[in-house]
Amino acid sequence: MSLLELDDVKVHFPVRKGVLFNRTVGHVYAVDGVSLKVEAGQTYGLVGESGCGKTTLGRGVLRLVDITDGEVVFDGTDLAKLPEEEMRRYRRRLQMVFQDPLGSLNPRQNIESILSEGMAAHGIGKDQDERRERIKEILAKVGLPTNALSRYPHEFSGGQRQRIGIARALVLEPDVIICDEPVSALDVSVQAQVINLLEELQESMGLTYLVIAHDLAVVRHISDVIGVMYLGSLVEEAPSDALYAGPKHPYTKALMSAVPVPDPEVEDRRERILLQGDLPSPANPPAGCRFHTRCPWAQDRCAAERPVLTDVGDGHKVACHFAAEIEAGTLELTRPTGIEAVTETKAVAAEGPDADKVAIPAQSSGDQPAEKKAEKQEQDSAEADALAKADALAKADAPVEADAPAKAEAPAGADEAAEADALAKTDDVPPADDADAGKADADDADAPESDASGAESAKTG
Amino acid sequence: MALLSVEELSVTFTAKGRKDSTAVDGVSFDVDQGQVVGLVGESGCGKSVTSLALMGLLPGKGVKVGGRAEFDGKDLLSMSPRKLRDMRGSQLAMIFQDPLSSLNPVVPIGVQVTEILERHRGLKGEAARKEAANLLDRVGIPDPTRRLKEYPHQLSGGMRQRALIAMAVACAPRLLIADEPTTALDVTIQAQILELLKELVDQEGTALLMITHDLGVVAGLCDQVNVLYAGRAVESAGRRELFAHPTHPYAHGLLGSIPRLDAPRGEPLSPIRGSINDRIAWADGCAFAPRCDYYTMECLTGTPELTEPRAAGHQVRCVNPVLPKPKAEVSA
Amino acid sequence: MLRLVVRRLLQLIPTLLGLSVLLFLWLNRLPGGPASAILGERATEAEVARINRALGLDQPVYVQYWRFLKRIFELDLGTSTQTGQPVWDEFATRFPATVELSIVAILIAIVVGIPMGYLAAKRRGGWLDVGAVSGSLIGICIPVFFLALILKGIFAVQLQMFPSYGRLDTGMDATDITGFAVLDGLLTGELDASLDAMHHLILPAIALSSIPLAVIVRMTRASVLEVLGEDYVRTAESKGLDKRVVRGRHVLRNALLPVVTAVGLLTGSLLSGAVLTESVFSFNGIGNFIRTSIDARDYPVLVGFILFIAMVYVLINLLVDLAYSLIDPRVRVH
Amino acid sequence: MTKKADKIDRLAELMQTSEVTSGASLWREAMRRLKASKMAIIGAVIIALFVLLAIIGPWLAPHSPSAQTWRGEVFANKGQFVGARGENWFGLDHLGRDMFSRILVGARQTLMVGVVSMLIGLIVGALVGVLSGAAATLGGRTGERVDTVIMRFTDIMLSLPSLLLAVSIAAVMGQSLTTVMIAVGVVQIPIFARLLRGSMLVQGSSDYVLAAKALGIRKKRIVLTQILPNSLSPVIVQATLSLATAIIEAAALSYLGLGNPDPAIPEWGVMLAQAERFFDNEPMMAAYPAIGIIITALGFTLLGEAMREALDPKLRG
Repeated sequence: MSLLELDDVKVHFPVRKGVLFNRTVGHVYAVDGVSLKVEAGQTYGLVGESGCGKTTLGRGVLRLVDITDGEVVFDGTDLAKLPEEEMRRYRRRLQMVFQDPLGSLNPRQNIESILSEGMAAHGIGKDQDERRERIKEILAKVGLPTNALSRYPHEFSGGQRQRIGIARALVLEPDVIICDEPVSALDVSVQAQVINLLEELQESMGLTYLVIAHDLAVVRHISDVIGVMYLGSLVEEAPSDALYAGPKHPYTKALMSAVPVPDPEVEDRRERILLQGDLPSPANPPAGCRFHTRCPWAQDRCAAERPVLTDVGDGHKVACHFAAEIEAGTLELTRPTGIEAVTETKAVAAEGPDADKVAIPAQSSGDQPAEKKAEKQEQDSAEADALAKADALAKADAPVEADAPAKAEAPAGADEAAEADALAKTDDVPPADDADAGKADADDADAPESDASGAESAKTG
Repeated sequence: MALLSVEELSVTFTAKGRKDSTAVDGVSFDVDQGQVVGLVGESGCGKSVTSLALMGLLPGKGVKVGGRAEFDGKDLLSMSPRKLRDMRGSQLAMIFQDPLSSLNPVVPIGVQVTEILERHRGLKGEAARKEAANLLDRVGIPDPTRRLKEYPHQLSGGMRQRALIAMAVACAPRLLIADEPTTALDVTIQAQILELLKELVDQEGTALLMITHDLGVVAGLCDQVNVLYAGRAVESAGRRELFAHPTHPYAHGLLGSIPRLDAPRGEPLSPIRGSINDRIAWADGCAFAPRCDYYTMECLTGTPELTEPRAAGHQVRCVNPVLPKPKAEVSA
Repeated sequence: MLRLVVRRLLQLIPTLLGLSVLLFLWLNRLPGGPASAILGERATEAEVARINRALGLDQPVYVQYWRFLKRIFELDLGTSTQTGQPVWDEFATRFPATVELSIVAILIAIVVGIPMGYLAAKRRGGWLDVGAVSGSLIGICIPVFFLALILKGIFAVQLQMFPSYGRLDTGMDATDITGFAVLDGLLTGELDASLDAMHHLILPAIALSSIPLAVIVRMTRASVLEVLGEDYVRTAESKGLDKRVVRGRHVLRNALLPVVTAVGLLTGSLLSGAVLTESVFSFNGIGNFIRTSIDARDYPVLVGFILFIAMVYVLINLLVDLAYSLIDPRVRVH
Repeated sequence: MTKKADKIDRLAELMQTSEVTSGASLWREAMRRLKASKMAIIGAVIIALFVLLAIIGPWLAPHSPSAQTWRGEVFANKGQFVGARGENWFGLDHLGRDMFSRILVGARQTLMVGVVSMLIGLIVGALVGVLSGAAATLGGRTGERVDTVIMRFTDIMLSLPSLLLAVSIAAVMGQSLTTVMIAVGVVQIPIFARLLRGSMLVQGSSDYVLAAKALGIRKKRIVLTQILPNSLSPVIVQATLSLATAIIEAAALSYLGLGNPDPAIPEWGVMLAQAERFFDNEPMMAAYPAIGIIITALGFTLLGEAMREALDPKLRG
């Protein structure tokens, strides 16, 4: 019985539409039936592009998002069915590290109070002094100076803030830590420091990780077993070296072939499998195998019958009807995989907006992780809470690379050059202010709420 | 003669109340006709500001720009704003990082393509629209005539980046500057866009200045690579030479700290200690000294010069470069 | 488009219902109830009882409320104690004057405010910017009626440049079709009447426009500053487009979106401003009528005005939403 | 000293420039920026003078504000008003009272009107805002319904002009400054409510609130220690700005005859209203209180705008 078992977990966000009373008109199938096992002390890597549902799955395990169906069995207990209070107590043993180092720390609390909130909530340590001692220990473990206690999040660099996030999880002595894109918002040189830190902590404290990331190289480096997700479900799972040596699912092959390697020799002879078109909308997933609309080997059967994740030997599982034929090379390509896949412009099936099923057109979302405003349909007038949640998760999914951290990572104390690099925007711009005179309340206080619910991105993390 | 040669470019921001901050502190590099040159570095190294300075897109007030940037014999930095505006879009074009915010949300895609055709190629009305449809078709956007009437929010990120590329290459510019064009995209879409860029550059013979932090992208795309740190070039060499023998401690450390897809699981990473903030001004010495394992007192006596310790054309700005042991056997 | 209209109208119902309940309760809480409002304070007990029975005030509350609602739907807001005419007719005759005044005021605010806001943002930190910002801050702080008094005192009384009261010169006989004096003049060809009406409008409109002008200047400035920092403006510049194109198609078209919403909401607040301005210039619009009703404690008129102003406010919000969805493709319904 | 030691000292000395300040909370950062802004300084100075005047005004007043000492002189020559002169710096009002003393004493009332109205709006508005904000962020499906009901209610209140509210309150409680204060205050309630709720919604959807949930922190504590402290800055700005609008709106209500009829207690708004009738022949009688109101309102507006920029998250660090 492994420490953490997910059995056919589904997370569907209801799309609500209606004039006055909202009735559900459809669903965003963010996570659509995922089963996996994580052994104690092991690192399970969950990889996939934005919109594949990996972040939603991570949050579903911790019930930060309601699970529609399926079981999350942790150390023998199904968390999905636990009442609120009991689940709260269990949270001590399952913790989370977040992607955005600045956004995940309360800007108005100093480090000591951030780290002691968790302990207070679970009654660890008699008084503040005892908690302060524990905090000092943990700060040393994650490589932060003890004078950090009285300082505030905005006074640290991105790497240091991520260490604070890790310390916050460690303080509760958890068994499992879910790392949601732990290093993708950091600079390249700082990424390595945090990766090494996570590995050292795993050895010294016997931690179990579920690492969610879009960067295959990072996931391969840190994980024992890797699961590849596409549009809400697992398409392949295997030990990391085996997966790299012989990917079986067409999507994994395409994904692996698209990752650039910092070595000219490898780059020059790397065979690239280019996919056509964009990711379909999770609110309107294609029938049968989700990947058949873009798969270079797509056959008729793929559009009709959805393949099941089956074990093809020594822990290597794949969800594709023709995995064996493709590996043996006996199956003909039905779509180009070279440059013509990119420049040829016959309407790709995924593009066709078969909008009949649900109000949201198929082509509404793209691969763009930060895509917020999908195509407007009459659905836009609905207060689509589902999409507001989906939108928030999609943002969390964004493969935000090094340059973006210039914004997230520009610590106050740091020299201005980092800030200047993100300078293109005139910085001290006063926000459009309220019409304060008289009662002309310009309602922009309402904007964020209506904005989020108005956003139609059908993307989910 | 190089198409573009940048000498000692420096950009300093002055804001009342805050001390001056130098984003670019003497960057020099050349771009030949049809060549792909990479500007590589982490955030805060000044690579984006460099590209904005070349295009004259830095804000008017509060910015001091020094040095020269000769494009086809004419210095971009001292050129009259009107003449530079005429060159932008026709001779020099640029692609930006975030396709989501780089397109005008309230103007149809078609208009945003035809406006550059009207400005530089004098195409009007139907002719402009037809050419715009061709351009969208060429960059792989399906059903281009329908897309002309659509708005940016109706396209996916990948499609939007292609639309931006279509605009950039609309007037067959001689130099294309791409500032992190694929950073905000997923890896399979990134692969599509990089292939598209490579093909457009090969077909048209356009020079490409590629700005990125991703060494993998550089390894596959660039002929010449310049590594930037804290606003200054610390190493520049041909693609194979740089990746085979990274000589500046920063470049060497960077390559050692990146997880590679083809590296087996066991191999540990050797990170560079500290972070971008732990640095000193170039005037006082090598800005990388606080994070460098090889630094000695000489590193702290003024700005190190660019030398060629390993091979001709492989410039390094370091007093204690990383050379293969023993030092004597320096390969030509 | 229709969906949006229907949706907004349906959402109005709870707001209007809530308001009518509020007003109904308030009307009953008046000292001595509606009876005293009609009979005046000195009515005897018997008379009050008789009136109550006549008005059905002895009925259970919900019956009274239902009748109250029915009367509102029939636009029967009771009769004004001052003029004895039905309240609705009084509003109908006077409302066009206030609308005309408000339109001119908003036009002034837009025509002056938007360019000033744009220039203030473009020449950020320059003397124009500092002038525009401090000017608009002061503009908000000047009480409207005091500004009206000063304008009237200087330009009307001392310099005699403008008339100091009324909508038309007494001698002027203009045929009244729509109630909009300027418009009627144009329609009937009596240009002198139209000009004279305009002449009367200038001073009160300037006074009324002080607050909207201040708000629009600061909002346009903030919005333009924000848009100037956006990536798509940088893309437009990188294409080497003419300054005019960058300014018109890329900067202004985006920057004016929030301003449109603000203009919509500001017109709503003009109605209360009109009460002050019209009374100073004894400009015979709905505002002046409300001022006299307040002095005369003419409650039916006041209740009617609250309902009236709520409907106008809600209507304007609807128009703003529609206008916004027309110009911003992201919210436009296919 | 080994070579290695002095190498490190030299480095430390060179890196001195980028030493990070320690323990500066966001409020202190905002204060630092506020002190540097000219707008804030001018605003603060005006407010300080105004509050000082409100406190010590009555002792400074040369004459009694309500005694009609020069009644005879004014009534003797009908319509002929006494302007500024030696004894009465601001001249006399229509009842022969010393204007300068009335202005000095009136400051206190005007300040009270401003503060009380703002507090009514702030306290009630913030309570409603917190309730619906917390319900919307953490209350789940039922919470969202509660939030929508509250928001519909504030929509109604938004469409009520302070003017008509004052009339109805005056009808019930009679004409007085309290009526004006309540009317102006009540109209501010929906503005504060929507502002705080909107701000809480934004903070509620942030990662650090999600992290608090993941830590197992109870909902009530999340609202109090995580969401609320980060949602206050727009409310503080609005409170400062609404002091200005309260004073101006109170003057308008007094002008419409709803203010304090009792002439004994001078208040700038009432004085301005009463002076309106004599504006044509003695404009200065209205000018003194009006200028007082304008400068005071300007003080609060300047400080409010400066605080908005100082607290703006985009400018932080």
